[in-house]
Order: sequence, then structure tokens, then C-alpha cells
Amino acid sequence: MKLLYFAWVRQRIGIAEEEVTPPANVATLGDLVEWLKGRGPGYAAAFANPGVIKAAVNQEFSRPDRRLSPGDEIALFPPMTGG
Amino acid sequence: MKLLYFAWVRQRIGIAEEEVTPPANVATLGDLVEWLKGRGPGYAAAFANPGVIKAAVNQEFSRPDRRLSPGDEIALFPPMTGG
Amino acid sequence: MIRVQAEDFDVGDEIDRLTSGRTHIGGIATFLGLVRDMAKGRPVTAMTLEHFPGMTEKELAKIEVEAQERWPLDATLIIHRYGRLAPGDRIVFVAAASAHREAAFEACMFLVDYLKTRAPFWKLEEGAAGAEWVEARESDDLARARWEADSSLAKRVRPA
Amino acid sequence: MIRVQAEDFDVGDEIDRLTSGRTHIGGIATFLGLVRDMAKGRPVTAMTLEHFPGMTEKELAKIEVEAQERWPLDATLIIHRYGRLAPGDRIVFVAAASAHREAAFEACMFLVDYLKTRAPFWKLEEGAAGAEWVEARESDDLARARWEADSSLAKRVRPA
Repeated sequence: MKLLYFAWVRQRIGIAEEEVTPPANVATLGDLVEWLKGRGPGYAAAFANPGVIKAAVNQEFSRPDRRLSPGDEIALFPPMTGG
Repeated sequence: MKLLYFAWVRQRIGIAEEEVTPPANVATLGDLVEWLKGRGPGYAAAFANPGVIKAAVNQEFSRPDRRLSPGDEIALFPPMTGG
Repeated sequence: MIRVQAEDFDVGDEIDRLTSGRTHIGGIATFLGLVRDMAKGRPVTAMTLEHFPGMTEKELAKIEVEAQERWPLDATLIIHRYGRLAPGDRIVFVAAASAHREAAFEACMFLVDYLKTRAPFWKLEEGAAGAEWVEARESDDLARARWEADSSLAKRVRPA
Repeated sequence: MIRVQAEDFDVGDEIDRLTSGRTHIGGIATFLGLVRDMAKGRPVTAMTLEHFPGMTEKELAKIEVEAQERWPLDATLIIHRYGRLAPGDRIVFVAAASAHREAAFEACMFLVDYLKTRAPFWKLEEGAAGAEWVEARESDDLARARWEADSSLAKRVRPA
């Protein structure tokens, strides 16, 4: 699946996007964030407080219990501050 | 005193302004409107329903009980429809 | 700032003038009123705005001071035209600038509501059946009365 | 209409385009957001707006449809810039046109409240102490929640 990072999530991880193939036990968006936290210190810093992280699956806002499919595009980012 | 008329008050009376010297018993704005009604059919039409008429004395909105002085400038007009 | 004029105006220029050099302004809420081509279901071909020169400017200045007392505003502008206008023509422009968008919006609404009922302007509409003076709308008086009854709105957006 | 762009825009031209040939429009309420020179008491020297290309446009289009369902609007416009901006620069412009001024104002406020919390934009502020991501304001979430909880406002201004 394709991951996109924005704002300070992107800055802490150090890249704007990547392709990943998580293990089979990563079924939901919440699982994915927990799995990403273990991938290195940048990821751990980005997702230290998963409660503030927002996500979109295929450009639709989604909650942590959203189930994922291999072809999904998942964006992870902080709360929006537009306007 | 100087009288100014606006909008349909002006149209019904047929003039935009005039100088008048009302009799001594015309003490208030309300008295003035009653007195003006008797000055001709245009005035009678303009002030047929005095309750809808608005007034300003020396450019300040004023109520019918406002007392008048000889040097006052009195404007009489319908409810405002600006904006 | 208050302007009562026969001439048209440029909204972009007016906003630029209001904000230029004032980089603490976060937002500007504006309202632009145009001559509509219909009134009460009948076509309108022209509208003539009459006003009370001198008093109009005084009333608008009072309204502006009142808005600035109620909300933390950096700048306000009221432009109101008079004379004969065609459908689509600009009649009135109100702008309120503030560091806070809530204050900007509420002040702008307040100014427009007051303009409709307290500034000495009168509208004459022309159509196929002749010319007719626009009657005051009861809903406009209600909109204005809301501000008189409820000062809590102003308090809510004013910084503590 | 939705536009997400790096380029600046001209407010007067945008309003003209929105209203030209639509002479049934009575009023246009707008909001223009500018880069402020201060944030939390500290000087801001620049602001960079990041967004999620593709999703941003989709979200703005959804917000616009929602406004048009709630209020009797003739036209709406949302322009939001991205990239690096300086204090005083235009960030966002929202316009709502209607035959009824109340609908225009409320739709404009609704669009701005939603933009602040639902469109995927993020602001990075630069100052003397370096660059810092703007934190979401709780009051913005409350402003948006108001529209979700209370659809009576929309009903009030919708013609019966």
C-alpha cells in the first residue's frame, strides 16, 4: 500500500511518501500506525501520540478502525489548520 | 422653521423643502404633522397615516413628542430602506 | 471610513486600501449589495436611491463607532451610493477587518442590519407598471432589533 | 467554484466574475483571510501552506455542495492558496451570493468554519525562533461543531 505523510508527520519521518507491505496482522488503520511506530525513531516521534493523528484512506477521512486493503492509498497527518 | 421632505412624502407634497411659520399652538413634532395635513390635498396624502412617518430634527431622529423651536430644521420621511 | 457617493467603486481597490500596511489584520468580512432585477416577483428595470445629505454621513459614522465599540476591529468601511442605478449595479459595500474572523463577520452583519433601517436612504424601483417606493421590511427591523437586545454576541468575541 | 493555487488573486475581479450576468443576486458576503504578522505574541516573518493535492479539491467541493444544500445560494467561490507567503498576503477567499443577505452571510461563515478544520491544509509559521507548525485551535472545532449540531439556522433563512 502507498503511504503519504504531511506537515510535521512528514518532517519527523523524513519522507513524503513510500510503498509498504505490512504483515498480515495489520488489518486496520490503527494497526498500521502502531506498526509504523516500530520502524525507526522518526516514525516513533511522528506517531508518539496516535490520538492526534488524522488519516485519509483513498482521500476519504477515516477512523482507526477502518479496515485496509493492499491497494489502498493512506495519508497520515496532523489536525488541519487551513483557512 | 425649515422643513425637508424625502421619498414619497416629498412626491406627494410636490416640493423638497420649504420655510414655514406654524401658529403658536404647534409645539411638538406631532402637532406640526397635524397642522401640515390641513395645508392641502398633497399634505393630507403625505400624512394620511402619521404613524408611519419618521422625522429628524436638526438631523437627529425624533419622536412625535419632541418640542420644536423656530430655528429648527425638520425632515419628514417614510421608513428608511437603505442597504 | 464612510463614503456616500453617486460614483461606482472597485471592491478590490477598497479592500486593498483598507488593509495595506496593516499586517496584523487576519480577516476581512465584507458585504456587497447589488440592484436585483426582480422585486416581489416583478421585473425591476432601474432603482433610484434618495438620501438625506449630511444626516446620512452622520448616521453612518455613528453606526461605525458603535461597531468599533462592540468588536475588536482594525478597520471598517461603509460605502453607499445614491442616484439612479441599473440591475446588477453595486449599491452598498461594507467591510470589517479584525485579527479575529468571528469579530469581522459579526461586525459586518451588524453594520448591514443597521444600514437597512437607520440610515436615511430610500429606494424607488422602476418596472413595467411604473415607479414604486420600496416598503420597509419587517424582517429588517427584526434583524436590527436582535443587536439591540443581545449584546452577548459582542462579548463572546471580544478578547477577555 | 473551487480553486487551490499558489498564485495570488484579485478580489474585485473574482467578485465581478461571480456576479456578472446574474442580476438576481442581491448580496454577496465574502471573507478574505490574510497572513498575520504576529502569532501567539511573536512576530511571524513568513507562512508556508502545505496541502494534500487532489483531496483538498474534493473536500472543498463537498463543503461547497453542503452549503448550497443548506442555503438558497446563487453562487459560491472558495480560493485557497498554498506555498510560502509573507505577512499581509492573501491566503483564502470565500464568497457566497444570494438573493437574501442572511443566507449569504451564514453560508460564508459556514464555509470558512469548515475550511479551518476539514480541508487538508497545514500552516508552518516562520519567526525569529525558527519554523513552527500552527496547532489546531479548539475554538475552530467548536465553530464547525455549531453547524453540525444546529441545522435550524439553515432552516431559518431557507424560503418556506
